[in-house]
Amino acid sequence: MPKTDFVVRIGGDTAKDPGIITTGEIITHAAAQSGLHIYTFKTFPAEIKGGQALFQVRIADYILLSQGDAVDVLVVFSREAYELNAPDLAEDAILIYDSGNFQPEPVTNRIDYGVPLAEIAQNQVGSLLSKNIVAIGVLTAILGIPREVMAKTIGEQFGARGRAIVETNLKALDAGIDYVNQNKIKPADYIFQPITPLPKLVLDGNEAVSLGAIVAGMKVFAGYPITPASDILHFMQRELPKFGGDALQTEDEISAISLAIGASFAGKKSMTATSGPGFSLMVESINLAAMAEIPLVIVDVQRGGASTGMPTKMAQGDLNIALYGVHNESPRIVIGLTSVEDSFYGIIRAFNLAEIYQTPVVVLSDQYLAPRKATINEPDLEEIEIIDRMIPSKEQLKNYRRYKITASGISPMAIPGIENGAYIAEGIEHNEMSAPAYTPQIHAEMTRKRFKKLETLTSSIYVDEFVRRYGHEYPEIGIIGWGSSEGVIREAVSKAEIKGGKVAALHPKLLNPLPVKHIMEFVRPLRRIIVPEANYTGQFAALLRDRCGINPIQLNKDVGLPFTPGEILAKIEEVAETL
Amino acid sequence: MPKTDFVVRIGGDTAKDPGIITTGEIITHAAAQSGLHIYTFKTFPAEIKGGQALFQVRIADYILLSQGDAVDVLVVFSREAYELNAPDLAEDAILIYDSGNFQPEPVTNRIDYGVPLAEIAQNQVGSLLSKNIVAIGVLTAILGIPREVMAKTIGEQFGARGRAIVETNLKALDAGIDYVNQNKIKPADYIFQPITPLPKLVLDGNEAVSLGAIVAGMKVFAGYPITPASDILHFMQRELPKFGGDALQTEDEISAISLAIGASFAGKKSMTATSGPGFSLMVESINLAAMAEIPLVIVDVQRGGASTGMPTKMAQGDLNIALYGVHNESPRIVIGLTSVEDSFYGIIRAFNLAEIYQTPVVVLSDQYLAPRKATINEPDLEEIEIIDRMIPSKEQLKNYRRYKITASGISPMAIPGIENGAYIAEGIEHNEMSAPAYTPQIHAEMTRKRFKKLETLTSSIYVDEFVRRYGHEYPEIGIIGWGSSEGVIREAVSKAEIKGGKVAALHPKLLNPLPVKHIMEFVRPLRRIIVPEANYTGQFAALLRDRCGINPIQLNKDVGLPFTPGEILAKIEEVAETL
Amino acid sequence: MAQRAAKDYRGSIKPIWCPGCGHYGILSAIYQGFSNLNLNPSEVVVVSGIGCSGRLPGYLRTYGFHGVHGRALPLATGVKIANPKLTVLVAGGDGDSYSIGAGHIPHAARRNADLTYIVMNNGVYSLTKGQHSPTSSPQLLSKQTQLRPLQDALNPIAFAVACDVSFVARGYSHARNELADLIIQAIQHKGFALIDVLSPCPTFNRVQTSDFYRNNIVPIASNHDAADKFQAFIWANETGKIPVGIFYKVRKPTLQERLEERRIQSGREEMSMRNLFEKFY
Amino acid sequence: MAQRAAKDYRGSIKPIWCPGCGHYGILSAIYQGFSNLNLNPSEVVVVSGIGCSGRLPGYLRTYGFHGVHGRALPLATGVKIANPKLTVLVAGGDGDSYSIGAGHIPHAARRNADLTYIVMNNGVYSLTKGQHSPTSSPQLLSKQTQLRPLQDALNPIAFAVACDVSFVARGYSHARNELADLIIQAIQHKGFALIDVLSPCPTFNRVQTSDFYRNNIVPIASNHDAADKFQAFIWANETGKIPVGIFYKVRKPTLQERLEERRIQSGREEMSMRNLFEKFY
Ligand SMILES: Cc1ncc(C[n+]2csc(CCOP(=O)(O)OP(=O)(O)O)c2C)c(N)n1
Ligand SMILES: Cc1ncc(C[n+]2csc(CCOP(=O)(O)OP(=O)(O)O)c2C)c(N)n1
Ligand code: SF4
Ligand code: SF4
Ligand SMILES: [Mg+2]
Ligand SMILES: [Mg+2]
Repeated sequence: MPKTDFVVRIGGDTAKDPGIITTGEIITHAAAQSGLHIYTFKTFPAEIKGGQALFQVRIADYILLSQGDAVDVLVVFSREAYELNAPDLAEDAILIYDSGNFQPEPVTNRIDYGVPLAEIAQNQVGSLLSKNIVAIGVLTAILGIPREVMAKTIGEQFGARGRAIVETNLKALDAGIDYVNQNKIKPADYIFQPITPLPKLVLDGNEAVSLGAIVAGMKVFAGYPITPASDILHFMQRELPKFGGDALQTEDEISAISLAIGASFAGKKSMTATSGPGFSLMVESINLAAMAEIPLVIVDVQRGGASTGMPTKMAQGDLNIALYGVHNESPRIVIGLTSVEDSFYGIIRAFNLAEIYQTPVVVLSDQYLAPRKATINEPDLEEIEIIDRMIPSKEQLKNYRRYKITASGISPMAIPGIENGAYIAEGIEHNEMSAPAYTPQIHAEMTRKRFKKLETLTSSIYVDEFVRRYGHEYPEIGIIGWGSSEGVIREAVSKAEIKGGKVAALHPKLLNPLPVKHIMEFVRPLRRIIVPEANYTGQFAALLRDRCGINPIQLNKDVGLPFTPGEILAKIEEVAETL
Repeated sequence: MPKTDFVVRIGGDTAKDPGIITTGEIITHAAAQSGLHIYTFKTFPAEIKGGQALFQVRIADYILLSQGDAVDVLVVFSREAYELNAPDLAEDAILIYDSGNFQPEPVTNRIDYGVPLAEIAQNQVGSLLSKNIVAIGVLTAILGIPREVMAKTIGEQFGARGRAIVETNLKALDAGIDYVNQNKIKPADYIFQPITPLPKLVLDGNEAVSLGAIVAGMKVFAGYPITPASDILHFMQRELPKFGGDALQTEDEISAISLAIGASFAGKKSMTATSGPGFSLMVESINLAAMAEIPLVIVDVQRGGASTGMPTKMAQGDLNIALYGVHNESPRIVIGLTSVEDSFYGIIRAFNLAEIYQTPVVVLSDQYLAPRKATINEPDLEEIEIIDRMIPSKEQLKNYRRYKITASGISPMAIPGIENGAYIAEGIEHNEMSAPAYTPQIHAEMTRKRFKKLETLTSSIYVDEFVRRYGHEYPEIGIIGWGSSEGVIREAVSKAEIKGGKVAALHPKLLNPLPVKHIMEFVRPLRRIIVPEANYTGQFAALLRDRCGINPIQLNKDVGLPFTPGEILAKIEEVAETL
Repeated sequence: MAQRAAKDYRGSIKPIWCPGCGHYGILSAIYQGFSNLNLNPSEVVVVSGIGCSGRLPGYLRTYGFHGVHGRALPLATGVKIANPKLTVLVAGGDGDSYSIGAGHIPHAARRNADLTYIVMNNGVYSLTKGQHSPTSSPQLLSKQTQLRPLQDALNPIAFAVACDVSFVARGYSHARNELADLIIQAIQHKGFALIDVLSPCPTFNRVQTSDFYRNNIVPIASNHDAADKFQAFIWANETGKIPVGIFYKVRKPTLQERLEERRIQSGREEMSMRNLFEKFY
Repeated sequence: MAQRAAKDYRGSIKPIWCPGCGHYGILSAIYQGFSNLNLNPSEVVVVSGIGCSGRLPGYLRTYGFHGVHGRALPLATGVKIANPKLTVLVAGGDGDSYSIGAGHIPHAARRNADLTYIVMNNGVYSLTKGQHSPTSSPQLLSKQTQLRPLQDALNPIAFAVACDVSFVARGYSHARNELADLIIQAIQHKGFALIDVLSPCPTFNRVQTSDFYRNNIVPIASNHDAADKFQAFIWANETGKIPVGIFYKVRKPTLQERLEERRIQSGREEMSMRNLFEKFY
């Protein structure tokens, strides 16, 4: 039976084989436009030019949860790329290689298609650079992709660069297709069958965050370039002005967050986005926002390694600083995004919480989630709830107290321009009238007021939205994950269930305040708890030990790459042995 | 029986009653020079001028562990100060007040001495400003302090400002003494009996840190002013050049820590000191030092409140950021200073660990410890171990690898100037030769190497030095504290023991890596564990839950003031009831 | 609306500055300037950092933001972007503005947001009790160390001119009317205006005192052409007497104008969320 | 020791810069300058921040420090303080130096540590793939947004002169010999030297290209008096052709000299720990 779920990967050196990423994107878009579901994964070299990169796309006719475990179709242009990627091949995989360049050792159970890609590009298309598109042609033929679909995608991809470029690339496409037909290469056992397309968006994580922020009503964005968060800045610079908003590249991250805080104080929903090094520079000002009670959203697209580390690699390493990167103590909400779709809805929730609780919300994405593309259904804007901060009523303005102590911890917030609302947003300890005050009593009351907001959130209706549970109804083994590994865990859990395992997963998307009640309910029947994290020490496991008093089995992977479903499954099976 | 342990406090408005702090210091020095032990406590207003301040000194003929619970002798110049401080008076306390200014309501069991302090100063001394010294005269007579002792101290205090000033103040002293004698005021029941003075130093916490750093061999200090850490900067500017070192005030905290890192890289032991807001700005660079493996000491003198908060108030609020204020993960040693004496020895240990493990060491002091004075025995310099970093041998330089992977995680560190040692200190992930490298394998190995250093420390002989245990041999209730509350806890424990309680205390001074083994041994026999902390959420309790799997009873005080022994004792007794 | 008096801008908190502090003069000049422009206090925001200077917003009846040390300028930029109708005044100390905050000045100049930045320059770190600041006199013995500055002083006017700040002036806190006048002009100026205000700190600065300033301050020559950058730079480097007045003034597009242009170029009108979604089909 | 050749400074790692990158020229000029001065590689430290530029130290056989973004200058100051015998070269990108790091320049100038700061100015953020930098041409369409800069460009030479950086020069990466000569003079200069080096980025900057520079660079007039700050400022603001050479050069006490003086004043000789303890008796 032909497979309807398979992984295609293109690997190579970005200097010697330019266009690796473009090639991958073209295939992705062709699939998405055919109504199929996609799940991409890329790695970049840290260098501007040169170094090994890969682009991989999993294609299927159902919703995909992970990048998959092994590669079904690999396209490589050089021996180096071949050697680097061969270990990831599935059994019965197809290898397409540039036979004009090297000859791999034959391997049983692998189907090798040597195609003189560069030669065809040079001689038949007249442009060596188009060897990628020749490879796409080969794939088109082998996978049975309708030529029109691919031709349309190529047209869109290169359209902006002029007719001549499009023509050349179509020629390359056809050269690849012809080669397969002429050489009677047998088509692959995979199905790329266009299905009736629903209106679907093809987005990567950063795009989903950006769209969500605009839907949430964000009007000011300030940021400083940093991999892998920069694309949010670029998106905002291009698109936000169209919605009457403003996006600025500032001189550094401290300026970026300060600007966002100032704008929010003055009444506009604001956001900044960065990665670890920039986040480090922001912690002082996040603390200010919490103390002065200013709504604010900070996106941290986590990357690998401490310090400058590994900018183009993946990690879930910033949970600690998101939770605890504050001198002394102030309330901060932390959300972990779990998928491309969740990036869209999660950022909207982040803005809503920032507005309701008038406090900073840190949103954790990562280098695995941010650049990968997935299809999502077009959001129904009518269905999305957008919440704005509470401003004081006429009555409240009569004797206005900005930092009034209330049962919920939330006090109505005046906006400059409102008559009789004038107050000082204050980072020094202060009384209800925002005057500096240090007496033991005032500090105690004000600290309680600020933290009360987190309690109010914990007991609110919003928490349920943030917890997802999957798998067996009466599990013995439970997995608690956070952030971008949701799909991978979910896939592993269903595989385990198919094999008869009593396994379930809980995925809290709210990391502070932690939904302790939900977690305690989930773990009650469990005999074993596994916590997979892409970091070295196990930051989430530590949080669970502290807050929930449970002692999970840690599964840590800290090599710059995401988990695969197989790795999680293997751990489940290993743990099941000990039951 | 006359008491040999009592607390004197002077309280007033720093604008209207200038010299509150000086007055306290004079009494403190007179006591110290008489060979007595002292323990001071001050609070400052946040304002430059004006606002209520107090200076308190506990005096005894044995070593003191805390500021005491209640005030035995109170000196006040105004009703406002009287009302603010009266609640803290002990039973049978002595109140000295300016009877020319106000008249307190009489209270049973309190001995009230009204003295027209301002009037005497104005009329007999000819200087209203000297009313404090008149009060000192009154105290001198009532407490039976030999006049020569006080006269000498006054001479030293004002000597720099000229003979005339000294004379005026001596006249004020005598006017106060005379008043007591003439009015036949009965002397207090306290003994201020000079004892044979050992060579003792009178230091505050910041001075102890500064002296310790110089003894440890620090040669470069860089800092930026911030309350309550600035005095370390001032000390270094004055004294460090005398030891061939250099101290600089930089443009900000980021520059300060960068400068210290650069200097340490180039071979000089270096340090910076700051408080919470400045520490926040430093976290990015602390991470760099850990990644590039540069020895570095960072002192954080904690203060109250989040954000700018309460600069002149006390808190133990920066444990979280000290432990977790890092994007991604890198090893960091954290030490909590516990007393003035420990500030001296603790900072030396910090330098030793920084040098051995080539990683940043964060040293936590606080606004309670930093400005308070205590007597310590003169350190025996011969006895103090000073450790320097490991530099590569000739042999190792033949094929030098700066980041060589070793069993301990420690690799010999070349210093610029050493032939054949040239390498790049690198904040990007790198291989043994310090070349940038991102492969999964190298990152995994290098992360393990860096964290290995903490394991090496945990199993080293150094850990024992960092753990102190007090109290009952077979306790039922145990207290685990950290930082500057050591003395207070210890005093409470001995009071509880006297009353027959089975109580003991453990005080780990090493907070990362946490001495888990010692803690587990300590808690094994316990029926209840109490963790007192001067913060709101209980940061140390959270650490213990995470690392040791214990769930202590939290005792949190977050009002800008330190614990008193009585508060700890009350909690012990409350908990004992539940046994 | 009737003309508002200076006292209508006075807040309810009594300043805790020391007697004789120059910062009082700046505060009064601000009251006076606001009154003269008859600004609605509800439409004014005063943003500050940390220092004795940082307390300024608390003493006004307008909106305010007392932020962290050194970041008043980017905070204020955010306020202005969010609501261009507000009058936004920024107050910094010499440490706050020229030491930890120095890196924000060139970029504030490059953006040219319509802000009035008042640097309350007392040549010393006062709130932290007497350390040297970038504008300390080479003669100033710091309170705690009795040492002279290790580093040369920064020339803030020359610095601002070189950064092309579009309005650069120096005032003196005890010359209240002249200062109020500068503040009015700075607020009326379209773009980023920086006024360095000499403000004696009698508590910690015994060199840059009011006595000293009384004898050394001179108005900038009346024929000085503030549009001429080179002349401005020469005046800024004057080493004899200390000139006060407007050194430099040019009209450049404000940040608001730049952002507005971007919005127009981007074709705001037709945009809907659906249009944007369609790009991702 | 025999004269060292340029290649004796070449490290073992092959640069990963793009073909045609201006940064290669800077690297060669450094090799050449070091060779000319016959510096011992073990006594040289090259400190950098993050950017394509930040990779520079890795390509030398000297000691180096590849720190975090924007902090090369204070890091290098620490190195120099710790060991004044070392030759310390600092390398930054235009983003690293003039954007996130801009606040350190005035203070480095005030300290005047004996450092040579080479700003590898390509008018763009290259490592992060093409955003505008403070020195981007107003014509530069950013790679990702196809927009022109929102903010005006900073003039780094005028900025440095106003900060009183004691040696201010501009070089061009493809004029290797002249650049090597500037580097030699900067190293020989006692104090803080800043060389802004125009370094084309063919990958992300299609405006400030080598073609553009070839036609627009002129040497600074040979009769220019580099001791004259006003002249320097005028040259710095030249808007026609782009002058290269030394704009400004003055001799001020170096940080080392200042610190040494403090040590002497403090009476280092007699000090022992016991003496210090006695102060606390
Ligand atoms: C990040 C940070 N670093 C240091 C401080 C401490 N601090 C408070 S005010 C101040 C400087 C005050 O000097 P200046 O800006 O000149 O204002 P002034 O008090 O003289 O008006 C400093 C260093 C702080 N609050 N935050
Ligand atoms: C704190 C921090 N913010 C942002 C970044 C991301 N980043 C790396 S290099 C760079 C700018 C590079 O531009 P430039 O300094 O001009 O150097 P070039 O690459 O052009 O040589 C940025 C913003 C970072 N590494 N650290
Ligand atoms: S210390 Fe100086 S600046 Fe601060 S309030 Fe007093 S006089 Fe003013
Ligand atoms: S991107 Fe530009 S600066 Fe970076 S290496 Fe390539 S050409 Fe050079
Ligand atoms: Mg000042
Ligand atoms: Mg650049």
